[in-house]
Amino acid sequence: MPLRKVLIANRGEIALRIHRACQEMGIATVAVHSTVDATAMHVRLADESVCIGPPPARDSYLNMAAILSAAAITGADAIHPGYGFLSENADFAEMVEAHQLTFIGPTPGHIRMMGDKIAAKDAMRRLGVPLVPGSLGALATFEEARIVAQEVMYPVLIKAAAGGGGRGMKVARAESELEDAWRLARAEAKAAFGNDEVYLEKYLDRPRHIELQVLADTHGNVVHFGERDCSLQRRHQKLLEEAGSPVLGQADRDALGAQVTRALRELGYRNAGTLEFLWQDGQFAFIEMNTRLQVEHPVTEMVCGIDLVKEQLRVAAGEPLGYDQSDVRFHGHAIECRITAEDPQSFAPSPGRVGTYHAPGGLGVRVDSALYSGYVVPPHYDSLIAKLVVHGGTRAEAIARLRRSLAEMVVDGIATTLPLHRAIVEDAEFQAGDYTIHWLERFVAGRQGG
Amino acid sequence: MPLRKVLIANRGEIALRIHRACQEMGIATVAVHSTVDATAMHVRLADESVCIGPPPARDSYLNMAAILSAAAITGADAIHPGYGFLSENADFAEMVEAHQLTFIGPTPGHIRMMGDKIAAKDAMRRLGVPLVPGSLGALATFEEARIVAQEVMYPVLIKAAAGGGGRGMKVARAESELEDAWRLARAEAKAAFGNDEVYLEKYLDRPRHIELQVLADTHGNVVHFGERDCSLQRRHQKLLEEAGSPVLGQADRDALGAQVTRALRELGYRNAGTLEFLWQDGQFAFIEMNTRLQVEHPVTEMVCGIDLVKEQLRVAAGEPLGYDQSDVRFHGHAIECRITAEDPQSFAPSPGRVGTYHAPGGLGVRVDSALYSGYVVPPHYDSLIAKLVVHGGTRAEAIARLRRSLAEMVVDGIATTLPLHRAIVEDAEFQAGDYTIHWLERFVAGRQGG
Amino acid sequence: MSGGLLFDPATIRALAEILRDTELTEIELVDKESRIRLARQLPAPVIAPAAALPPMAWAPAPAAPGAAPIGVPPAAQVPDDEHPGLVTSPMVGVAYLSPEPGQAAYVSLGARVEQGQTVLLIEAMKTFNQIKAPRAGTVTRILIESGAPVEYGAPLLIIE
Amino acid sequence: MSGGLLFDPATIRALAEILRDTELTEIELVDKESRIRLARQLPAPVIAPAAALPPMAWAPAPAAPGAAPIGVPPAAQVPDDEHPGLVTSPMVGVAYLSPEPGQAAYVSLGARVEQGQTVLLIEAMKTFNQIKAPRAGTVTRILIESGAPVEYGAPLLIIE
Repeated sequence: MPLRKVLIANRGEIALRIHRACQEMGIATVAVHSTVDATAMHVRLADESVCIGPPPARDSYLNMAAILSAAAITGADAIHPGYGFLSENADFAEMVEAHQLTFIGPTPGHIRMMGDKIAAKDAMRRLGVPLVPGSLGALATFEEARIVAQEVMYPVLIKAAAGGGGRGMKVARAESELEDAWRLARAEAKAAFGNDEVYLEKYLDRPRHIELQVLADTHGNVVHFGERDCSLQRRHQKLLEEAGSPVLGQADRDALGAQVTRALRELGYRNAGTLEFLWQDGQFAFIEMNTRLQVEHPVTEMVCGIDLVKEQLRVAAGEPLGYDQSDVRFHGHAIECRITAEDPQSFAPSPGRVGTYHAPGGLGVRVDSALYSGYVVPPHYDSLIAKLVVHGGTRAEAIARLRRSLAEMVVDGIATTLPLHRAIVEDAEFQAGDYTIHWLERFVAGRQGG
Repeated sequence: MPLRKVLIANRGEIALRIHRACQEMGIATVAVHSTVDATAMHVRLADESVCIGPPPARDSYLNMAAILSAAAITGADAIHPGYGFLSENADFAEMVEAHQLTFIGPTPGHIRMMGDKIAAKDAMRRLGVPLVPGSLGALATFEEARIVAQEVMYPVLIKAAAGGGGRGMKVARAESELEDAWRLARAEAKAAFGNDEVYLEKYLDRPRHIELQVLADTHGNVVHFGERDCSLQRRHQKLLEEAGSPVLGQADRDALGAQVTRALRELGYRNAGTLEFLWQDGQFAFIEMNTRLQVEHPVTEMVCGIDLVKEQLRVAAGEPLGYDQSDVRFHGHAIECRITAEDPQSFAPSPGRVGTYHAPGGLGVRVDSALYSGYVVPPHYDSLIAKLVVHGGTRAEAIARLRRSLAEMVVDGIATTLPLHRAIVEDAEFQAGDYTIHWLERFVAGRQGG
Repeated sequence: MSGGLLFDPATIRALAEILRDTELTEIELVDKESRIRLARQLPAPVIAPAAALPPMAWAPAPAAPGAAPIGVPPAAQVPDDEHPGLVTSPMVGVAYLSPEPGQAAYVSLGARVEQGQTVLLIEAMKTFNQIKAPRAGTVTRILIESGAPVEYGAPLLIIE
Repeated sequence: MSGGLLFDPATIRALAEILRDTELTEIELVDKESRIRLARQLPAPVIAPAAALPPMAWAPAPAAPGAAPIGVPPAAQVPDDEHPGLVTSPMVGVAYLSPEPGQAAYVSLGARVEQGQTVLLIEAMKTFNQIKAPRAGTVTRILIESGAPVEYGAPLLIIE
């Protein structure tokens, strides 16, 4: 049943991204927004808009009742949750379906399964996806932790079962450090999540973060669109992503992709999803699955020549994919820079009025941004203001294109991470693709010191 | 011998386009500019800039001595002429080479040959490229015209040998109209070009304008990058171009391409060039060859995934193409809209200060423009201010993407042709690809009437 | 004034015109006894219209059929928006003026209401939420029709 | 005071009106005995730093080594640029102060020149072009070095 009108339960660049896909497919859009976002780009361009609450996200973009009421009064037949906010809230997906609306995403059951890190790993282990060696689920006792640690060999990591964002996570480099790590991780887990269950896994000291984009229809077809290398992170926030990874070849991609698509077919997964892995010494280890569109999906679109959001909408309307894995081809290389309203040295948020906004142009350059000259970046939400995405025939060409487009881009009036990105593209290690998930922290520290 | 520093003998979006390609290849750029262009984008971004004269083009952008002096004092080793201005001036190309600089384009001899419409047709006829049936060169007498007209059948066209821009061009629909057409065409040709030589050819009453992009290296390799359909013209000015043509399939493309590349290989052509054809009832008829980069080259880049300007630079440096025709693949469909500073109804020029400039973004959208917020469009030059180029998997997707990007684009403060483009994309005949070179004139007249 | 140089409004305006037309920034005239000087700054702000208004030129999003207050950009709202006695919607939903179809409205124009008195209902998620008067006063405007969809912050009534 | 220039509120209001209507920023009237000056600042530009400068934030293009006057954005040029006695280059080329290397310069600082007198050479396309003094006067500044590349409009000398 084709979608006629989609409510976009998000804001900023991703709301605009989804609006563009809808508009190109002839689907009407409903923007929802807080009072402070009344003049935001996603509101200006949408076919209809509904103010759903005051600025704090919990009262607006996280307000399920308001969003469902907005869908009801505008007659929307589907809801796209974007990323963040309610996108991985199984209760919300359930409520959407209970109101006879289409939730553009996976089933509530799969969202719930992947939201529980231990359940997600259990499922992936069963389905034959490689994991970091470690405990099979939560550890009952310290003694159990000690035995598993000996098996997988030090260094090891103790992590909160309910965790995320690095909280409730401790490294033990030898058995002598294990008891402290165990105690601290549990205490932090209890404080942060109200749940002191922890598990243990081998600590990878120089991994890359590599994730695989998948898409499934409701007819049992699953394809993958290759990997993204998202190793450039600072405090678990991705800053720059590439497709493909500088360390993988087509054979690696095909092998991982075959394992993952087989697993998701067995799981009965639907719509878009991303499996995140740590990669070190040629080995992949599943860490979690995001049951939604990712911020960095454009790099995949650029190398595969597909529109992932349109695919989400088609699949949500019940259409079959209409192609199989052998039809998915990879061309060239793509890089995304996340430009945020933050100081490029201190990362202090820098909301406020944008003076001149000038997007770079020309061949192979894509900008996903809800900015405009004179726009006021509100202080209430995520600091992402623009994604600069470049595509080139080779990684070297993509980097050269990135350098010249970063030089053309202007965002006046507020501090942004543009200067940091300009420094990264000049770095020899980055240019060589020689980095791990720890690289960026050191790079930033070096700049702050220097 | 690799290029180190390229002087860009042009302005506006094409100067910026060339600068971007150079910068991505690590080649330094020299911008030349008139006094009124001192703050233009191509000047701001170039590595060096030289003011070469006052605003009138004849004293600056057409001032060969000033441009060559600028190359000398900056130590440039090559000159890219862009399009327009000196790009098809064989004397200039000769002077550039006489100064031991690389001219990024064909040989002066080929420029000169193709600049003479009759010589160009003679050459193409010899080389087996299809032409409009007509006289073999200039007509000596009216009687000769009468005989040729009977052979090719009415309607026929009498055209100035030295012509261009529609001047010295007259239609005779029957023999009774031939003498008037003969006399008027010669008189106009004499007045406009100081040369009353005319020739005759069959008049095609509902042709499309379809052109083929070619590229040749200096080692005898010639490839084509498919066709562009540029039928949407007003007073011989192209307004919107597509790649590929809605009326051609891959077999047509391959057949024409094979004829043309064989011909150019025989001719010993080098660098980029475009053969323009009229197409009607499945037949191509060569009309002229442009020995330079074209305004509309981006649509070709989008469907072929190549960077034509980088290819020009590589070939000019003596590199071989490194690929052959079978490596050139076509993906999806691309459309370019030329946004000019003109009233969308009257086409009166509208130079002046741009208020807000906001480029559309997102997947499949490319903007080539030297505009920025606050830029003053000077009255002295061509009115082209931006090229909006979209790419989609299919023509329908490209049109949908074009519609939504036209809706996002903002150029305040001056009149532009954006409203006209917005009207074109809504038109059912355009959407069906059902148009000839006369379509746009009628469409515009209909809007003016309505 | 001697020679008429000083203060002749027509002269000053004529000079100002010259100043503007010629894009000069200053004109100074001096004679034996008097001096007149005009100056202007070039029209500096790059994006002048952005000063007061958002710069984008898109048309306001059209409201959905039958959803009058939805989708109306704030700029187009009536000045009632800023009335001190304005009662706005605390939620998204459908507003009803009476407890059930066919029954009398909670309040009518000119009615006196007490603080805390129910003035209308908003249905959201199949729940009917009573909207109560935030203060005592007289209902001077009713800004919605019964059954109309309302967004957060939508103007409902004015109580003065 | 004669003519009531000072302090006549009506006059000042009239002047203020002119100031506003004509978009001037300053009017000054002076006669023997009195002075009246009105000024206003233009409404603060939205993008304050962009007011006086082009809005783009790129760094100025670096000049080529040995090509000092080339590539310098206009904003960075010396105020000599607007000097009424300025002689600028009519072409792109290389400027020479003397007819041949080792010979005396055509002119030196403080020299008196006649109108039409050759003051320097510019070599363009292997041709030496004589640059002549547009007026008689004294050479008060020489703004280039011999052998320096010059662009069109580049400041060469000041003759006062």
